[in-house]
Amino acid sequence: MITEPFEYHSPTTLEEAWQAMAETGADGKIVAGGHSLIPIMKLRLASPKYLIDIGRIEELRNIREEDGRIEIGALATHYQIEASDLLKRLCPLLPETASEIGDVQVRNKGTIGGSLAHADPAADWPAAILALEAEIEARSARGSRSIKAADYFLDLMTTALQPDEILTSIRVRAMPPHTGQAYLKLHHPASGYAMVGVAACVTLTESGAVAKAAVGLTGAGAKAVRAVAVEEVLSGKSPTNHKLDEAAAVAAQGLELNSDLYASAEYRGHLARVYTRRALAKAVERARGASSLQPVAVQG
Amino acid sequence: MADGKRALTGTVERREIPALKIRINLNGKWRDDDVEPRLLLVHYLRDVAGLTGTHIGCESSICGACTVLVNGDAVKACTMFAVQANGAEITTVEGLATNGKLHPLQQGFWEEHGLQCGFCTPGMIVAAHQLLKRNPHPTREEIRKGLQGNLCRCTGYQHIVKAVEWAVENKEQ
Amino acid sequence: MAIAILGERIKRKEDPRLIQGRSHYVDDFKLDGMLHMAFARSIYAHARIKSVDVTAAEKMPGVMAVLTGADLKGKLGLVPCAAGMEGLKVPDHPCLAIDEVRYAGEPVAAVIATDRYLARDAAEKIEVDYEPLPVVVNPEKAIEPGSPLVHQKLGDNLAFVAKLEGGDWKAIEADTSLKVVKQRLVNQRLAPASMETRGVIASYSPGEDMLTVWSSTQIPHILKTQLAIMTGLDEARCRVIAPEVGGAFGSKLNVYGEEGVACFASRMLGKPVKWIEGRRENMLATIHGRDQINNVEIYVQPDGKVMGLKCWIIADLGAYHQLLTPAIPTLTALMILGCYNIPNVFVETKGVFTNKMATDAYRGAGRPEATYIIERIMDIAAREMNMDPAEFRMKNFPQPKEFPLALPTGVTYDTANYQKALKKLTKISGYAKLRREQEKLRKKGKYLGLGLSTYVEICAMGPSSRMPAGGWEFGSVRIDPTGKVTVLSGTSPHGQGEETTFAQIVAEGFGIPYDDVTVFHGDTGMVPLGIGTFGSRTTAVGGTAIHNAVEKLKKKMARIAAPKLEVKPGELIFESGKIQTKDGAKSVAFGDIVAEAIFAKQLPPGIEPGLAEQFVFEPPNYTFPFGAHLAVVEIDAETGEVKLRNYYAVDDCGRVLNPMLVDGQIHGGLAQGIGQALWEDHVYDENGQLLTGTLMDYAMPKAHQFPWFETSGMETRTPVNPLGVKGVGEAGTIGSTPAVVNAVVDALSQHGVRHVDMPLKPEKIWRILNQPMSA
Amino acid sequence: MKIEGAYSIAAPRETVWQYLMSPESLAHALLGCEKLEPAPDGSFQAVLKIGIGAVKGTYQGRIELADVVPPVSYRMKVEGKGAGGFVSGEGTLSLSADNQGGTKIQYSGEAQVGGLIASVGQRLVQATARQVVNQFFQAFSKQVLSPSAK
Repeated sequence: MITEPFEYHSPTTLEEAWQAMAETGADGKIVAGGHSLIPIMKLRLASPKYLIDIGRIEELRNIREEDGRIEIGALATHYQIEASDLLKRLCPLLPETASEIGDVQVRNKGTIGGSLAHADPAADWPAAILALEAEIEARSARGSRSIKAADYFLDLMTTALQPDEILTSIRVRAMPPHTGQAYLKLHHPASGYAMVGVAACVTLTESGAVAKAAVGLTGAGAKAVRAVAVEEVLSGKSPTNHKLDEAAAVAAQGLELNSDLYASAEYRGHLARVYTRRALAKAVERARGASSLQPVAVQG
Repeated sequence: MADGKRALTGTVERREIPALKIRINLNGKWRDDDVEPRLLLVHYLRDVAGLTGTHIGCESSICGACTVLVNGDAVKACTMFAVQANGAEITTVEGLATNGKLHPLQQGFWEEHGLQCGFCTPGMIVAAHQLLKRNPHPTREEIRKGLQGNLCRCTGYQHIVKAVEWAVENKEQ
Repeated sequence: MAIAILGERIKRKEDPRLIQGRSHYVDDFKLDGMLHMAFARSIYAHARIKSVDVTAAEKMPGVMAVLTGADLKGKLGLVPCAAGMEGLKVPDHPCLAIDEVRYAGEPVAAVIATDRYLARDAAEKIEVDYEPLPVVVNPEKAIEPGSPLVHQKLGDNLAFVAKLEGGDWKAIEADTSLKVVKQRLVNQRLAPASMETRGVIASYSPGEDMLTVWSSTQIPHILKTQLAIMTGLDEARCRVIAPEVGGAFGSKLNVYGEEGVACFASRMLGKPVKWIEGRRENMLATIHGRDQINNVEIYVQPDGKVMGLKCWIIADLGAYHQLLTPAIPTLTALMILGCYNIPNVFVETKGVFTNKMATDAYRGAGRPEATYIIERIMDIAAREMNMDPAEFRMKNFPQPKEFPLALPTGVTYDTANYQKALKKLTKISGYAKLRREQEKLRKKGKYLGLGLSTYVEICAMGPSSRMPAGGWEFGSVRIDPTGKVTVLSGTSPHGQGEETTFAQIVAEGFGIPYDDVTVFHGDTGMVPLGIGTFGSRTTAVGGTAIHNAVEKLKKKMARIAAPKLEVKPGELIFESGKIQTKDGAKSVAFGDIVAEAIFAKQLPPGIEPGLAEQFVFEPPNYTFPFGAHLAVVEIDAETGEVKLRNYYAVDDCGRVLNPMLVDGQIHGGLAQGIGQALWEDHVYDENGQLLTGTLMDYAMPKAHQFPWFETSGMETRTPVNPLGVKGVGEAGTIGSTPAVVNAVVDALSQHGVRHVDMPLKPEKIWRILNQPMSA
Repeated sequence: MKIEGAYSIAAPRETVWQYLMSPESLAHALLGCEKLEPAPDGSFQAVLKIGIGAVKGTYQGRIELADVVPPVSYRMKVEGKGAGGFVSGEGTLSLSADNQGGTKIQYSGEAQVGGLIASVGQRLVQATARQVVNQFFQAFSKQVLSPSAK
């Protein structure tokens, strides 16, 4: 499998990248880690005439925190996130999600920005990004803008990014006190993609009721979605087993579910419910175990 | 509306693409080459640099036969262009032995019969190398997870796990 | 230095080059002026080729030639099929399709260019105009009247019908006390998916008129003969080299059209031509395994003794015959009785053409299907008889003293002790304790399943009278003037480790250090004769040839040594680098006799100088390794996910020459057999499009999916060869598939589940668990 | 692969039918349609650029209408091929009045995907088909309802 010929650009600043994008227009394509794009190029299902490799724009590689706001550069690799002590402390959902992506080699090279820009319907990040209510920073020569996770995923491999924009970073808030997070998925036995993946963030009140629940669902349909109905059932309620069941029951509500060789739409709907239930339960358990000073650590 | 400039076959007309200069530190030695941008790193290693120990198994970044270390990180060389590795330090299976002495992992694979046809072995050893760098004392479970990106059709993996354990126990040898 | 080498855990001779990446697989060779070949393949499962337009491809940079079926017609022979049986229909199988394509992935045109990228670019430019034709994918539908025909000329899609019958069916059918237990079983299509895909370099030198071919093959000698026939060259002008081969599992026990095209192109262009298969091509157009539908029924006495078995096999052969395609399902019939002394048998096998890639030998080749059939139906019957599956099996095993045992299928099992294997298994696994645990968990609503499988397989292929093209094997042993030994084998191992095992045989025989022995194989220019590596035959048949050549040499050396020591040759033994009397009182150094024989200064009269002997071993029978496996599974009732929790295996492959290598073979086999049960499935849609074209979709097992295999052995030697070796290459694959399925069905049995077809995907299990409980 | 569904447009059936029968209108609604021209045999020749995220391909094809019953229904046969393989399908489109005084377009058909796309993209094929159809109807209805129309 060999790609079609292309011209290669390797900007070291965003400005250079924008310029290359402007010059190449629709014939150009940005590549970061390459783990979404290069396989498709090798199949010749994508054959950009110009490849703009943003992998050398060092400023996009950092993970940093300021006043409880965490910024993850688009070029941060899945492994970088998986191994980040900062994130394990402040937003453990991200390392936990990262650890479920592909395999070690893929995590070493693949980037969060690349994955989100590609928006594969079975990718893991979208679930976490939605559950964390992250903001996606898109920058172009025109300026920068922040896109809410909920507004970002439009359709199958289609995002709110404009053709001249580069996804530069993802911003999330540090996990508030009494919060638990969890990401669970059923792996496709070959590709490792999520047949269904569920990210849950649950914040409890002092009395143990659900102050806020946020659930992101990937793999089920053409794009990742926020399971709003699930969240509504839980909001303000005590997360009893019964309540979690009730909430999970509506996980697949209103979704147009995918169906493929490995899982029918009906089964995916079922998985969405089961995994939502399990992710919620795990998040609640962690929230209960977490004190305000010491957010829960991710379990292996 | 029709854009007359486009080829209709879905493929781009072949154009003359200038070769690019790349400089790569391969197993400790710098080398300079002119490469076509689309040249995959694995083909660069095998066909240009003549290091055929790195193999091509699946071409879809699943099997890991092409695993090499790029700046110390295990990556699948079939899913990376050589130009992307410009300036990088690359270690292939050929670069693991030092002064003719096998790396403990290589020795472990030999001692514990961690290979049969040997085709997946270089990638498997490089992936195991990465694993032990990050986790010097992995459990069996962790070894298996650490090698999730490497397929072997011959061994059933058990002797590979033992090979990695051998390397852990005999690191200093 | 008196080391007993045979039976020892000895590190492999093959490994130093492999672990350092210094070995050479086909793609690692670079020849001067080498060209690269790429194929354009059919995107339809069945279509008429209206035209192939290669003009754009020919104009592409670097392109030296573009070939189509029309260019080869009459100039390059057809892809051969060696399997014959009465009434077998053998359709023409051109190397490149002519007029019609019959499966998705069939090669239509080849581009030869100066580099592999340019070859691919040009292949993409080949325009084929197809007229789609009706497709048949389902083999049961293919033999219904009115089905679309894969080969119009043949009149129907039935390639053959073979019947095998033994015993007295009238008595059985009249016996109303017998309980008839029936089941329909599907053995799904699999991809062999060796890690190295296929590959070939054909290099024709016009001056010498010599064709040298490097091919990733299991059968260099057969390939040489067939390529000579296909190209029309004298066989003496052809040499085939199987360099390092990165796994094969039967898929390279073949002669492929691409190999023929590479030879043709090299002859046409006078340059070496390399073709390396891509993984997608490998999934599409390298032979597939299994793919049978089996309707089985057994007749059981009230006491649990099974009196008869009937089975109707529909084998999906795909669109064309590859080398052994039609022969594979006949092995299923041959081994369908498994380890049970069932006196009456009837098997009807129908080989059916469909618009899919050919099936052929894949690890086990016909026997995994047989074992699956008998082990599933035995389990189902045990449940219906309210007997524990272990007890039910015991009831039907023949006694060890009954061996050699002639079965109504026409085969004679050499030696076995099935009872001992099963007892050992139940002991090491704590079977009784596991059953108690199962009971406890059931009460808590948890699903734990135990699955047994006791298998026997047919190995050491095999007597020439029963083989398509010879079942003997060649070995030669030469002692060089330095006293070191060079061994040549006609087998072609590719991971099994026979460079090591053969060296062990020779070192043990001569009583010399293992390091003094070097083994070569896989080069027809070096090894004069050979059949190849498949059917767990390499050590049992090929090793015996070497062993016997060693014995010939020892006789000769003893004749030279005896007069010196003033003893009779028969009194001498070879040990610790010496040729000596049994009590060690008189001895002469091995090297001294070597020098004597080779420099021939004072050889006794009548003895030829030199120490080189060869032996062609013709096995008198197959061998029949056996074993007992137990799988323990847990099922997540909510999602249907199956977790293989434990796996225990007791395997008896006859005498063990190197336990480490035997373990390795068992482990690998287990992984493949478990893979079939749980994950692997090579799926075509109803239009004949392959849906699992990459390893992103085809689920090859990974390291984290397995528990620790608890394996242990037994050694029941065979009298079929002097080594007592039976063969182990396929055992794990054969035993494990039914064990896992039996375990899952066992777990679900409380739900009234009788059978689930493979692979046991979570959705299937979930659906079953969500059906209302049957009574 | 079965493709079926329904789409409602707040416009009278005759209007919708008119648009559905107009090559220009269809070409506009088909995202990436670069050409849609009537051929002498009554069919249409089409060139369609399909782009789903990074995956882009150009398809050349043929669209044929049969059993045309104005303004009620027609059968449509589509064949297309491109670098990634081929797509072919056949289905029926039928129009009926919906409850809100608009028109309901019901479609139902079988599509076949072959070659590369089938063997590497099966997990995405259904979602892709759905997206192409949805995009078509969205664009189509926008066009029917746009003030400049008619």
